[in-house]
Amino acid sequence: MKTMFFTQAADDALAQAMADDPRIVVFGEDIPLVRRDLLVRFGPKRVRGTPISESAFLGAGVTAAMAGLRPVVEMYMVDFFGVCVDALLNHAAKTEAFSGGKWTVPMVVRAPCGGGYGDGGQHEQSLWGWLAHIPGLTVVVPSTPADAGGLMLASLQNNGPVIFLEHKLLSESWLEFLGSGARKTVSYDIPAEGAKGEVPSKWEPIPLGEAALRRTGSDVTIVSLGVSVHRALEAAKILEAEGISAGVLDLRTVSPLDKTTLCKAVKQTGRLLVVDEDYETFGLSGELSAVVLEAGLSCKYARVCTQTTIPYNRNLEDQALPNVERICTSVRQLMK
Amino acid sequence: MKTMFFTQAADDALAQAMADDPRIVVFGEDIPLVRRDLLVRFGPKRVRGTPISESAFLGAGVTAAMAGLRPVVEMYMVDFFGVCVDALLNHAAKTEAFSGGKWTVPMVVRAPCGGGYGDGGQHEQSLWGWLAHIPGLTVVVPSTPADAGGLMLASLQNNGPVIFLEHKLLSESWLEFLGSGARKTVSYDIPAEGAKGEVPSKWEPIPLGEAALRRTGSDVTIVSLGVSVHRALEAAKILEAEGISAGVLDLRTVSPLDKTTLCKAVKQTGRLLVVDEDYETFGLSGELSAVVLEAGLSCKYARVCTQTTIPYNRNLEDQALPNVERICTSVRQLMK
Amino acid sequence: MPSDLWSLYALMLKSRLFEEATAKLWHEGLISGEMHLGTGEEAIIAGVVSHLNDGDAMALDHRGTAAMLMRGVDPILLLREFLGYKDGLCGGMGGHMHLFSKEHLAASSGIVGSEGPAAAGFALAAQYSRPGAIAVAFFGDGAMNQGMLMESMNLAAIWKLPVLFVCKDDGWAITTKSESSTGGDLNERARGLGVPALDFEGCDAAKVWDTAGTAIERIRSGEGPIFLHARCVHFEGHFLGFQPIRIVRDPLKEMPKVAIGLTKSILRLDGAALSERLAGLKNVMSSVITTLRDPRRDPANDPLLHTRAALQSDPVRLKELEDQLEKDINNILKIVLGEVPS
Amino acid sequence: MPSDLWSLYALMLKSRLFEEATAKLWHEGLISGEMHLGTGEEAIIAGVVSHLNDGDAMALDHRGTAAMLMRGVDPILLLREFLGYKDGLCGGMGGHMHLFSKEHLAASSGIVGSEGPAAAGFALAAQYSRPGAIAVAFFGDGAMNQGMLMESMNLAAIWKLPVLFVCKDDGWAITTKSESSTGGDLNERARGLGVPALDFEGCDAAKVWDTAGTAIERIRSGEGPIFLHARCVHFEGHFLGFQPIRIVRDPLKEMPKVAIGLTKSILRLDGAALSERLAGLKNVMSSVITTLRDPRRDPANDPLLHTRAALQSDPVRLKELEDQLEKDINNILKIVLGEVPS
Ligand SMILES: Cc1ncc(C[n+]2csc(CCOP(=O)(O)OP(=O)(O)O)c2C)c(N)n1
Ligand SMILES: Cc1ncc(C[n+]2csc(CCOP(=O)(O)OP(=O)(O)O)c2C)c(N)n1
Ligand SMILES: [Mg+2]
Ligand SMILES: [Mg+2]
Repeated sequence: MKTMFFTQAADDALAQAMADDPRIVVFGEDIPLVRRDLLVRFGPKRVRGTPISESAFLGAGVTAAMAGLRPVVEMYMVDFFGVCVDALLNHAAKTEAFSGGKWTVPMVVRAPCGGGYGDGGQHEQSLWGWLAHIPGLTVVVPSTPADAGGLMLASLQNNGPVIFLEHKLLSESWLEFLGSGARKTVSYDIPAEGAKGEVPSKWEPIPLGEAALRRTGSDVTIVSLGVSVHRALEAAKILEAEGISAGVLDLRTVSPLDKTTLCKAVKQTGRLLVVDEDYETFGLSGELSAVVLEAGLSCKYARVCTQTTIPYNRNLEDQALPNVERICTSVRQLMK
Repeated sequence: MKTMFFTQAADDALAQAMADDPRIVVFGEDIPLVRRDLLVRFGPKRVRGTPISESAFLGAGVTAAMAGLRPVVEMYMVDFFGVCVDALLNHAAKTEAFSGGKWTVPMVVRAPCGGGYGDGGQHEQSLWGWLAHIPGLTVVVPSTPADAGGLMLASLQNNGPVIFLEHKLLSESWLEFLGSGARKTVSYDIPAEGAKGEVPSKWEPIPLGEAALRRTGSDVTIVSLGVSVHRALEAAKILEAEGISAGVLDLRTVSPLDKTTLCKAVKQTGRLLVVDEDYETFGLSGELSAVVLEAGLSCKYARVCTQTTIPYNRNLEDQALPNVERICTSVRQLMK
Repeated sequence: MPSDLWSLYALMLKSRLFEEATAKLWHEGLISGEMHLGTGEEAIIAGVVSHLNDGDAMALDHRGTAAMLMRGVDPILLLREFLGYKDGLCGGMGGHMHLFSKEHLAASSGIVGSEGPAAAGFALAAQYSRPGAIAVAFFGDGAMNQGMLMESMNLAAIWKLPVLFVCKDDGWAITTKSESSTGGDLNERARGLGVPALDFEGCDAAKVWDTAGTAIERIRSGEGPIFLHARCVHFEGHFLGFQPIRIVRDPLKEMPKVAIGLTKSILRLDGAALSERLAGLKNVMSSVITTLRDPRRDPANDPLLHTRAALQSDPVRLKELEDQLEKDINNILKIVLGEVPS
Repeated sequence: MPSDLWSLYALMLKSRLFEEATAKLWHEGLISGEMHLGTGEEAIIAGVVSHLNDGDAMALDHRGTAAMLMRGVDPILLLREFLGYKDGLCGGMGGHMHLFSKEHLAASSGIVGSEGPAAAGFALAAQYSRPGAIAVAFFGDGAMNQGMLMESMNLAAIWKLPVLFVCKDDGWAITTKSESSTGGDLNERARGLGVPALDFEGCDAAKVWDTAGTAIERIRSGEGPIFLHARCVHFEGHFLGFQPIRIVRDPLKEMPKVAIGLTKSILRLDGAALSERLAGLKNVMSSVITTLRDPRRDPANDPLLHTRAALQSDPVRLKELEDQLEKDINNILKIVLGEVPS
């Protein structure tokens, strides 16, 4: 079977879709460099650079989609939605409702996210829960190359707006660009399985809203997404040695949420640990507990999330983000 | 005792603080008209109008606060944070952390919020959970005139950024401005206790992060805020007649959350109903269930929130927003 | 092609009558929330919209009714939408600030300035799929200070997007005079963003038609965006029931509501020095006084009267046209209101 | 006051040496994440910052180190911050993109364009509490397309805020040439927002000092904001380890990393017509070729060499100064690196 890097897989699936569907166009800041492989295959009309005007080009993506294109709009980082989230909050997410269901916005917004390489608090946020709070948006967070490609294809086929988030620690090209390409003196805690892995020879869409059980376990269900899935898997191995059987569920899409799979898993173990790199309060981690309780289940519950602005200092950063140690400690606590 | 309207109370507390503290300045779009009573008392240097440039003047509020002022920045509506939330997300909320705790942002951002008068989905959102997701922000949502004044005073004394949200259905001046002032032919479901009520003769700050138990009850705890508190109280009366004893807890501040009072109440009843006008998923309502589970408690749980883009049609709107009927139905379900 | 004043006038009058009927329904409480009319800006809308063809798109602001109507959206669907009916243009989900017609590629938004990005996106799609088609953005003078509108003028310039940016400048943003909130000059601003600017009176439909026609021709030929800056008035102020207008129209009833608070406040013990307080009071009063002296109150600025004057040479045809349009609107009202809301 | 070239040169050289030392530490892996240097823009920073007094404020972008240093922030605190130490300027919480000095009223941000609102807010506070004080915003040419920066130029104009807007124009935003992303003319744009514009070469420290001095004097006297537009180069490209610069400097090593993907892609079966593919390839190649021919590679554009040339008439004093600064920087390195990170 073929193997690919994470971003390579997403790009490859995108290329496959672009070859099939001339309506797909890609634009964003520095995209002629960032997606140069797409540029030389599909030409400068379909792969464009933009000014640093996120509100303008993200907003333009919304109506371009309404008028028949399938735009893939690229943000430099998820953090920068701050300057332009109106295009999502009040436009992309609401057009279908406002038009009485008559007009949809088939747009994919692609953005790198996440921390673990020392860029500090304005460049390492996750924000998927924050975005998913807005009804009308689909939010996708793959954790492996195979999912990156399959979910990209599904996102491109979706009729509503999809936010497609790629964790920088999984992205060979982002890390190379942001500083590791020029020096061998830094190292990041990159999950090997996430950064590179097997992919199908031809991409098939992976349905949005289906979680993947990465590991079965009878004592506790660890629910996670993105890089943290791999941290959870690592923790599960350590815990196994201690006699604790931890399952790991990879959500893959934040919204829509795969409630069925979540509840099934939690019902079996009675213990739920959420490992979520986004901010802890008023977001995804809380939502999962609500879903479980609404289903009439009960469980012991804990979460390992980002609680504060992400520190620049690498040690403090590693402690602020979900890590294997924090996961193990939390699971042990839940087992008491 | 004195009585006041809701916004009148907030303005009165603000005026009291402005008289004491010359560092307080107020600005925003149309503020010379909207806060004309402050303008004629404190003069045009301290009460200013702005262009429709939210990013500029909200961002300016952040550094003005850092440089020694105590700005009260007014947004026309909470919905419009979409165009400028960067000033909160990446600046106001992070400056204290970034500066190693050395520099704070004592700013109050005031915005009308909420629906129930037919303005449609881009003008009636609540978004308090969305804002509270960002670590470093305090989010206040009063439900009575007394709280509006007391919490305003506390917000003005707070050393970090505070988002102060006023529900339009409680605000005599917003409703008059937005269309009811010119016609007697429309009526809104305005909670009398929230729109007008007793206030102290001199304002004292109400500590941020302290919930208020509006009604005791032994069967179920309804947790709410803003206008929905009054809906919950109305529902509790109806349920009482059916033999169900429902307590009503008014959060008053979303962040920081009064976990102690919440858990105490839920522990007594074993049933939690969250009534939250903000969007249902990935927000406040889920967070409350997480807090309860984290405290090692268990409870039956349900929520009555806004699930979709708010419809323009007044009937559909009333069904989309939390209402007495939905609350009663949910409680009855929880009692089964 | 010379402008056809008769059809421009017909469009304008139809819109005026429709919006006046809408106002009545709003006052009767049958329409909820805010209501922003386009009365006073009909010449600009008519003069631009009558150049549009199939495949052209429009991005509208909170004042989008007139453009929708003149573009050919069924007035019955519009009215049903305002009333919140299930069979309204948007199924009762949007209301007048969120009007959408996929068929006409027309979208509205209540977010000031968002017409810029929206028109840019429509135009981008046109570049790919509808060569020669254009997108029009209608917005106010206040919107010119919203960053995303400026950003999208720049974007349109560098991508040579077929966008006509139309600024309907009434001098106001709600109660804020633009001269106190807008620095520099809007035309220079547009040019500094790479967009050529044309500036003119928006009260003269024929003039608008000619200017817009030339501009649109250039845009269709691929020369990139153009900025039209046209002056107009809003007789009702910002929206229906607008407070300053109410005060001016019925001071005895409305003034006390405002004056009591003002008087109490200006006399309160702690606060600014007297000079500052008086400056504040002057500030408040001037917004009422400015309203009194407002061009809004001068019928000479009514684009309908302006155009009508030119047509009075044929009074028979004029009467026929006006009678017909009045009948049409009454018919629409009957059809819509005769039915039971769902 | 005439410019004192000696002290300007001292400031610039100190900053250059400090940033070169920083670059070394970054390459050694002691500094994490991205690293944007201000090398190449020292004349602009020095010429502006040396006019600042107590109570003046600065809003900085991702390239804020030079301004912090020249404004008088302790280089030891800066370096400790870059290394993430607890006793760094911001306790190791900020890093080079988020430098804050309350004492100097200086704040940085990694959000492009946010320097505009930040400077406006500082200036607003100055209007109330520090008459005669000003705020400076430093930002790049790319930032001029960010709406909030344009908005705040307008805000500063109408409120007559004491802001000096300084655009350090290197012609690039990362890998995007400004001529392909910026419409119109930046000076006209500023004027269209109500802000007078001054345009000049930013390589000549004396010239910057004079121009900025006149501008700042006018701003202090209450005349409102001014826009300085100064050209400069960034020798390292956007940030340390910048890919196009790497390719130019070491094509044999770096080109294959890029070329393999390109070759595969351009040959793939489905896709655009050959002409489009070649246009794409030209696009990619031109960004490398432009880098090759870049003024960045021309030492004549180095503001330090430029200023140094004027001082060579006194070689003894020059050598003394340079030796002293080198010693200072080495000392700083010793102090900081001699200590064990906490
Ligand atoms: C982003 C945003 N900020 C503020 C508002 C509130 N608002 C609605 S209309 C308006 C004034 C618009 O003025 P202008 O663009 O001149 O249009 P006009 O109403 O004069 O036609 C304002 C401030 C809004 N809807 N959106
Ligand atoms: C809002 C926002 N968008 C995008 C970025 C990513 N980014 C960082 S620096 C930069 C280029 C800035 O160009 P310019 O303003 O000319 O400054 P220069 O780096 O050339 O000095 C970009 C796009 C960002 N940090 N913030
Ligand atoms: Mg206007
Ligand atoms: Mg630049």
